[in-house]
Amino acid sequence: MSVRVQAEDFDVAAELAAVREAGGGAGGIVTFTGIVRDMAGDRPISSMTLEHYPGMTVRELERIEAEAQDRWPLAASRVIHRYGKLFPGDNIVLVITASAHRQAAFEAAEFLVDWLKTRAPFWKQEATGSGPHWVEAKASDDDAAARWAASPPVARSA
Amino acid sequence: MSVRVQAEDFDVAAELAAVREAGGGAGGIVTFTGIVRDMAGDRPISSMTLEHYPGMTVRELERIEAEAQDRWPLAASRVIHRYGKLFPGDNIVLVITASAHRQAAFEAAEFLVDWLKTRAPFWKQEATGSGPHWVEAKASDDDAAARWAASPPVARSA
Amino acid sequence: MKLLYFAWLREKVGMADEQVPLPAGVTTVAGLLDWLDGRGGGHAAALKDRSAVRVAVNQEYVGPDAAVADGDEVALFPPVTGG
Amino acid sequence: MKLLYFAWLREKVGMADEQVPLPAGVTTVAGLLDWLDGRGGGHAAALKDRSAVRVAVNQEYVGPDAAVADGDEVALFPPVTGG
Repeated sequence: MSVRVQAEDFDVAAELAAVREAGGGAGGIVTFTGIVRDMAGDRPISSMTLEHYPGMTVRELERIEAEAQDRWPLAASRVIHRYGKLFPGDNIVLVITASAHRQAAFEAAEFLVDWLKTRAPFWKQEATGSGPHWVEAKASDDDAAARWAASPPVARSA
Repeated sequence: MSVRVQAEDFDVAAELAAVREAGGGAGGIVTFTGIVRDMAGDRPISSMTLEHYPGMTVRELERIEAEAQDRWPLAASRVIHRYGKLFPGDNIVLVITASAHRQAAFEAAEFLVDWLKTRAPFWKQEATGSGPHWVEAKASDDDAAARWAASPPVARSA
Repeated sequence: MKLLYFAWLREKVGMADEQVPLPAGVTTVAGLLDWLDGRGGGHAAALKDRSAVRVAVNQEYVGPDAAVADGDEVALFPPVTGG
Repeated sequence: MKLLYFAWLREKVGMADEQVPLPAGVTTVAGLLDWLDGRGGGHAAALKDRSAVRVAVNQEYVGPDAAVADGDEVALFPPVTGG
């Protein structure tokens, strides 16, 4: 129920505490933290710059989160995505889902990450020894996102 | 690569930082926090007592974690389970998985939680207005765990 | 051998653990459960629904056909509910 | 209409955004891309592989047949790589 796009870092513990507070009696909380890697294939990365489409990103994130809320019984959720220049080990993205049903929390978190990767207007440029290059979109990310097109929400007990 | 069974609370942020440190270049970290609910069906819970089989629990947790390590390319993982008297909102269990492949991290975390629920020798007794009662195992938990019997590990790119 | 009981099995049996010599003729988990059942009282009450009883021998899950020997640690408990 | 370019499309076009009047005869996204391609230079270079170009009209993803009108904000960018 909360999305943010920001240049500054986020505090996973503080966000988790807030979701926990908002989630009331939720029995399970799933968190995904995406981190800047230090390698692109076999090339070391010195930094990464995330460009985004400011007018569209929050809007698209809100749409993705609303879709997750529709599909799964979530007590609370949170999506934070950073932009700007980041270094290996830095946080990029945070997704948190809270639900009385643990499988719903897991599925919704995975759905959110998959959709972020294929729908949210962000572009990564990695700086390596051979200069900056734009990261190419992966077919595997499209495949991952496509899983959700047909799959109905599952809500086993937590 | 680390399991603990303890009466005292755990600090999710500190554990996450430790896994992050141990995980090196892992691009994604998935965390599951299980929390004592305030309701059992329609009855409010005043407290819960987790009994366990001390000789067997750590051993079984280590086995479950080793199985996850075998199945998925994990850079680091952590499983912590509490026992003793807990109150609504208290932490019960923490599972953290770090991997270069986000789907591996998600699947391994879900696997660990499913197996904890069906293999780890813990028993919950809830204290409600109508007295203490032992929580019954759920067939849905067996179903959730059974999913992993046949399913090969997937390792799409993170 | 050492017998351990957990959760409602512990409550029904009325103790958390006991030391018993390997009963004559008992070689498997199923045989041990039959012998315990035959002791009546709390033991029989705890073993009334055998499908609700899980067994670990020396801290490993086993089925009814598993062997038991003197010196083993045999734990009886209901299906687990942790996590 | 306002045109926006992101990532390597921005670099190839050589600017982040521009204001253009709706070109005569252009009614769809495909028509707009054809017109931009026809301008040559950076625009043509950016649009060389049309399959690598994603389009949002007024901040909504659209396909090539979507309508464009004067006053629209049309963004061109490669497949996204966030998350």
